Amino acid sequence: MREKTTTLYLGPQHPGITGNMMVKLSLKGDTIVKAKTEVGYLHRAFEKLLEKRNWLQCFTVMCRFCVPEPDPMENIYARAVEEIEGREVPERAKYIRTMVLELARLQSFLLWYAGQNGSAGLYTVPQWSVGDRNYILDLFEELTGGRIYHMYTWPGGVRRDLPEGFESRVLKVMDYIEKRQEDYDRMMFDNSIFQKRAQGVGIINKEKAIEWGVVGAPLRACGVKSDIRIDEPYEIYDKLDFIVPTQEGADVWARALVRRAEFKQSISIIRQIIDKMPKGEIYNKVPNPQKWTLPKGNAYVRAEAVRGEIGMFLQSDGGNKPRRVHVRGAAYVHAVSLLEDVLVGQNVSDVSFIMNSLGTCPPEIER
Amino acid sequence: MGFFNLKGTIRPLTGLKQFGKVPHTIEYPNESKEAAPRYRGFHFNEIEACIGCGNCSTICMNGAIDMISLVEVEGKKGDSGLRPRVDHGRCCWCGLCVEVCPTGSLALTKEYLYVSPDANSFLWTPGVDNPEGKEKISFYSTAESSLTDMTRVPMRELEGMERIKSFAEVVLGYEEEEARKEASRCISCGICTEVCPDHMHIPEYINAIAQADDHSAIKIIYDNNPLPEMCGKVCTRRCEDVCAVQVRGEALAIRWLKRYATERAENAEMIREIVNPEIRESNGKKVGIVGAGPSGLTAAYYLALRGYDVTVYEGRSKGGGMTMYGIPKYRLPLESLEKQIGYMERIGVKIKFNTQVGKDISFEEIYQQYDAVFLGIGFQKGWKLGVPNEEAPGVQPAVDFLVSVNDGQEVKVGKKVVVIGGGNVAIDAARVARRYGAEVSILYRRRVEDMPADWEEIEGAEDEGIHIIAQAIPKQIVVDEHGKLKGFEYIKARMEQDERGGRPRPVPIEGGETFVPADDVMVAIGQEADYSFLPEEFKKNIEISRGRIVADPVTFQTSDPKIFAGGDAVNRTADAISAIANGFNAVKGIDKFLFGKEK
Amino acid sequence: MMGDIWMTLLGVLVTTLLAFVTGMFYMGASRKITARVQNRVGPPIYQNFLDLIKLQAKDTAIHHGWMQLLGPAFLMVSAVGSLMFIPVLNKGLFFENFTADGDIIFLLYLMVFGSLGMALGAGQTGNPNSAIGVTRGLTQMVGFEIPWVMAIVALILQYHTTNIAEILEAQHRSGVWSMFANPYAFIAALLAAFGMFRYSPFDIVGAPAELASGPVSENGGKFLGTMMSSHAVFAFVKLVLYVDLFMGGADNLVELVIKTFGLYLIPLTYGMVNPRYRTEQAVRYFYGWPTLFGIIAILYAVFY
Amino acid sequence: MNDKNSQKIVDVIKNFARKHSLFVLAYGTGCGAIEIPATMTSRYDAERFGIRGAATPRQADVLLITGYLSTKTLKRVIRTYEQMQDPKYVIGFGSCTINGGMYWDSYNTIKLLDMYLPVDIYINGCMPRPEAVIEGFIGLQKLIAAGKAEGAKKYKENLDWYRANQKKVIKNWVMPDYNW
Amino acid sequence: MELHKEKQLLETLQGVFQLKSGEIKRRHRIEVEVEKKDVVPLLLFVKEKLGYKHLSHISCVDWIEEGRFELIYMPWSHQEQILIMVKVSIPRDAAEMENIDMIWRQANTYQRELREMFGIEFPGFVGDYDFILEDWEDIPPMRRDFDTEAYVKDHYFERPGREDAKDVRTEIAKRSGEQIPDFAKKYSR
Repeated sequence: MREKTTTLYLGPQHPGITGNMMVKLSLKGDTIVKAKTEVGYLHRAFEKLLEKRNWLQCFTVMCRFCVPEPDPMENIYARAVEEIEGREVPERAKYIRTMVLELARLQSFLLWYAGQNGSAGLYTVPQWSVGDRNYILDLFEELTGGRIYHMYTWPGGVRRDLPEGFESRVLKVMDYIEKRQEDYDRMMFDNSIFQKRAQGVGIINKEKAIEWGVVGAPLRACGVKSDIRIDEPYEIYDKLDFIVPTQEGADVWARALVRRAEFKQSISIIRQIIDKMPKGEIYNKVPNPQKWTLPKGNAYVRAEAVRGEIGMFLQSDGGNKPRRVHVRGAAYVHAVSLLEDVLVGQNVSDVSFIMNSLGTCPPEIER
Repeated sequence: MGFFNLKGTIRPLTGLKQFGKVPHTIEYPNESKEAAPRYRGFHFNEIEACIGCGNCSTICMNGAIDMISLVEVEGKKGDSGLRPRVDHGRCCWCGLCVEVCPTGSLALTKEYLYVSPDANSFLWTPGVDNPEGKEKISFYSTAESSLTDMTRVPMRELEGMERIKSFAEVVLGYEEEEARKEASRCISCGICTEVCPDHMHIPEYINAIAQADDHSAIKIIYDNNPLPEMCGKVCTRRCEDVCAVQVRGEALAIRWLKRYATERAENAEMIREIVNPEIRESNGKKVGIVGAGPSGLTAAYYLALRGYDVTVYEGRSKGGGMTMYGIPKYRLPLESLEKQIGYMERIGVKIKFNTQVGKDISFEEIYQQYDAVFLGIGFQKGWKLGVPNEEAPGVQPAVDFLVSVNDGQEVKVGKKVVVIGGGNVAIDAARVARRYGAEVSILYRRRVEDMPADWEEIEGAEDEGIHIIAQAIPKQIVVDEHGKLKGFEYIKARMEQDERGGRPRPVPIEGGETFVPADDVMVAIGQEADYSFLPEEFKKNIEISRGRIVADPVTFQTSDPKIFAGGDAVNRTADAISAIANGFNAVKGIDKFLFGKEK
Repeated sequence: MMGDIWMTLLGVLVTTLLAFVTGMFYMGASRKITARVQNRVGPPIYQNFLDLIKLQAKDTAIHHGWMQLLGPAFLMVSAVGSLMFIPVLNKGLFFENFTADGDIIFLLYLMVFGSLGMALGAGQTGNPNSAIGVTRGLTQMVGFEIPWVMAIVALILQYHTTNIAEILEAQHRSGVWSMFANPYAFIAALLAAFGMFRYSPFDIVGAPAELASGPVSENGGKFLGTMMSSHAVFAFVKLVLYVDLFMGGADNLVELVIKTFGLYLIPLTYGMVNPRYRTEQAVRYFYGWPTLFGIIAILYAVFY
Repeated sequence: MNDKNSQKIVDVIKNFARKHSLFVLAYGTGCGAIEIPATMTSRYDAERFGIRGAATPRQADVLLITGYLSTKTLKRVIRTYEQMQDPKYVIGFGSCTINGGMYWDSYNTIKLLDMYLPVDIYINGCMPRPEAVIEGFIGLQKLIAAGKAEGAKKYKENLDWYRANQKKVIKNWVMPDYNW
Repeated sequence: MELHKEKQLLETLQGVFQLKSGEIKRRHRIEVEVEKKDVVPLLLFVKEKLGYKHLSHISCVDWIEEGRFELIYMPWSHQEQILIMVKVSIPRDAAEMENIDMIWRQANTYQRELREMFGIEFPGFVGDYDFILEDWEDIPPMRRDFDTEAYVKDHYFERPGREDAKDVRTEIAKRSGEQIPDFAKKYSR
């Protein structure tokens, strides 16, 4: 074999890259011998901007941290503020929040279906799943007034109550999506070619996963039962009945199976929530936003997104603006140093495939 | 996997059955799905309902909203005349501007399409440039959902029946917690400052209170009002009528917040320490002031700060003028006035009490002695009712009654008292009389809601068991054969719309004469000034029209250039804060008069 | 004599035009069908013509050398050239062209020639995506050529001729299409055809998710336009070749369209529901079942 | 035919084809990129208009700037834009391209896209819905049909001005010259 | 029962290290503050001895008024389900902190960011200097003394056409002739 390596720049303008980042690959034939990630193309300096916004204004920025799944970010910000201030949230608001989170998970799963299959060259599933995702976005639009950026969960509760008959429409969409899952299964999970592509690719074994701080589905795919929703229950997750699926394969296939199972769990969770939804207040109103101050203190709040654990460190200095907001995205760990490590020895065809299975989301890395 | 994965090969092919399904594509633009009923699209602003408070502009973290003047909109009291214009190159459609809009005029619509090759065309004024948006409003705020807090922190008061036992202050004032909470409702628009005759820096001192910086608040308050504690208790607070929050909710308790701030300074010395005003070096000019009422004291205070040598002449034994003698002590306790007057004396204002001009010292003397004279004489003489038997014993102007009570003189109040009039003086007199154990009725020509008195006062009076007889036109005072007061006779009236568009007029109902027995009748239908102290030549020099001194509205100079005037005797609104404003502005006028320019 | 040349030229022109138009409509139809399977409306069936006009109307202000310019031309020449040697209709007048000399082995070379020219052109652009794409393309070609050649060898053995027209003739004589006469050869060739048409799962060559668009990465505008039209012609060439070799050709245009389009649908629909193989997986696939069928086909031809 | 407002018949045909065949470069430069999949897939299906993705700049006609551009991306976007072949169009997508949007005070994003690249059409919204995106494309189609989408020409003519603006934010300018 | 595990952990830590402060914030959260020299031993101790294998986050707060950076390390235990917030203060000028990427590999990324955004050096740490920013010449942007608005004014353009914007407060003050004293202005919105 030749000793010379080819250098391939994957990105930032590249259809296979999720979002806007770059991976510089050194190849020997089709095999990657060295990978170097370069991020920062989406750096908007949010954390700097947040130091200039007051507590309420900040909440509108939160959803922009990670575009594919904006709601968990809103949620952790709201919870961090509530934790520092000691603000109570009405019970109904908690239920609605959880429902929003799970709906967000669902639409994010559908996006993941698209990414995972698109990067494998199966273009029919993305067309279906992104199309179906619109039904969930329609629900969001009805509930929050926005398709992508909901800006709905804010400190103290949620912004507006459920519209008339919303629950039944949610259930209808759930039924539809559950049915569609069969179609995805046909194409993806039952597909021998997909199985061949996914099995044995991008392996992160258990020891390494824990050592490198892997979170979310990649961690569960190597047999570790870890889910923030169970480990550190927030909102009303402790009142819901759901399981945390795990797999042993530790490869892309195992991650896909875990996500598939989680997808089903999310549908069941939403049904449970609608079943149990109490009546009552939805909002413990915050004071006039111009003059709203929080006591000095800090909070670190986490949530489980589709990509894995996300966290927010919030420091208040007693004023009406945050001293520091620091977001920890799942992709922050997955898509920088871990990706560099995982890609070595893989086939160049699988780069985008592996990136998708790790839940790469550049806006979350750079913020 | 095995040797050959049949299922894995065949199963995917079954997905092809989708071919037979009708595509779920929305064929926009041929067909379009309407945006959700709650969609956050472009803004719409109801221009007439908007008051231009600019709260939307403040909350917008993108700096997308500018307040601009429009041709269509003219500024007036309670309306800044500015309207929001949205830079859609900044907007992120979060809708916070809608959530904080105090009037609810700003909303978002279902419209979301705007495509243009011109980057400069994304700047437009909602409501003006998209009048059709009104039908498409989707995201709006209600008084409940609004982030502007619509409910006032309630003020603690004595119980109605508890109050009439003594002259203890009825209103108890905010605790710190309450004040911070109330202050934090303020949206800092500043619309209120325009209607305040004195243009106090209301948003700034409320902000200081909200930020737990009471001392700064006091400092800001004393910038143009030296009698804030008095104002904090009895001001007519026209500011609250135009408060942006009041459009959909309860106005901010601006008066109570001022009261809270000023009460943080417990005595005159503390005020001095907190305010710590800059007193300029003496400029050698002397100013004499007639009357230690609000306008006189204000002029004196600011003149003193500007380095004048100021002397105030007051005929009575205490300072404060009508606020001292006209307002009952349960509303404005003696201490709070004395505290403020004490503070002024510390600053260097000389007040000569018990020195009635025209009696103890002649006006000419003052005129000669000083470089400028300020008249703050006020309205002290009550108007006569103009009905038969007004000279009967037991019939007296309510003002005189209040003055004697406040002066500590012994007063005798009969069992049944009738007060005639609907202003604050009438209510005050009635409530004082009630504290003397009398059964009190108030007679008023128009309806209760037309009464010029503060609604809180009216409610307070009713709480205390005072009977208000509305739509009663006075007919006569009834005396017995000895000339002793028996009671009062009035005619019931109905309200009739005024053809010329004025407020409804009372028209007597035929045969509606009614008699109320009374031991005392107090008349509170207005006051007038007493110019008897002025020598004849000054009376000629100073133009007096309809009982009021004519003074320049800016400098408060009278037709005699050396004489300035302010207070009730000059302005028509006749309240303390206007008097303070007159005094404050007269200082500038005097400055200009003596030095040619404002210093 | 002059008349013959004019006649021949006319024949070439008409055949090419037919191939081009049919090929383009097939591609348009494929987009429409794919769209329907994907639950959407899809572009109009003539969309590819618009694309082509647009591409030809685009500036091509930069190129990386003569080889890049020649690449698409090679492809076009190879496509049209192959077409000339394939009988489009069984008893066509215009469309006979050079079919009398239609040697199948020569055709095999001619068809590869285009891809090689493309490869050289792509190699010169200096874009690593193109280079890798070309490598993959060639590797994959080596993969599917094996069963393909085996199937053809089986046919040659069975009918004892290398001339396409004669193979056609033989089928007519026997009255049995070779896809029934030697089904193994047909299956082997069909499986190889998946690779030849470069639909999923064998579209790794230009996989956008990995290689931008592979060999054509640096080619825009007229290059892309030319390539698109040659692909259209080429698709038609391959389809007609299959029909001729295995399905007894076509007697008229309607039959031709039915047969070719039916054949075209097979890789298309299979591609719609499957992800792509990695290069080595693709090669392994071709060396598996298709080659096995190829061997069986040869054995069948020899011993039958 | 000398009338400047009327197009030659060839141009009409060319523009008709251009208008109905827009290859969009797949470059998600900002958060607006999340609505592109939705626009391109089954529910809204932009392919009805002949809009489809192109993998490389050489093949693309339309550069979508989906929202904010960090200076680091701007450099790549300029390079990408210059690699595209005439005629090429730029669509500014969302508020951020117009006047900075919600990143108006961020030190790392540019505010006015038209100072750096010639923008043919802007779509308003944060982010624009698929309908709005399609509306934007329709707007672009109208411009093309009228022969007014001449951003690329503008860029060539005012290259110095654009370069000066670009170099103001991109400190380390190592890029080949734009010569076509 | 409620906070039993948290209490136990805090006691263990107090027994081994000299904590400047230690507090149970809530369930799953304890916060300790240590001297700079104790950070690495403590992190090693919790990771190796107590099983806090997962580093959830490293954050930094700039307390510019006090002239210090506060670094917060947050390891989490999958078994105990407790997250320890380990706070440490380092001086703001010539800020330097021990490298911990041999304890947790992902700390590498965090440290690259801290170096770039706050200018905190980690001696002995290997990693590219450019992480998110490119050719940055100003002071590290996340420091609080970096004024982003001024930077924006210097480097970027603003669309003209908005100069006629008025401030409601000053407009009203102008109309009524009110003069807002300087000391009150800081309380204007």
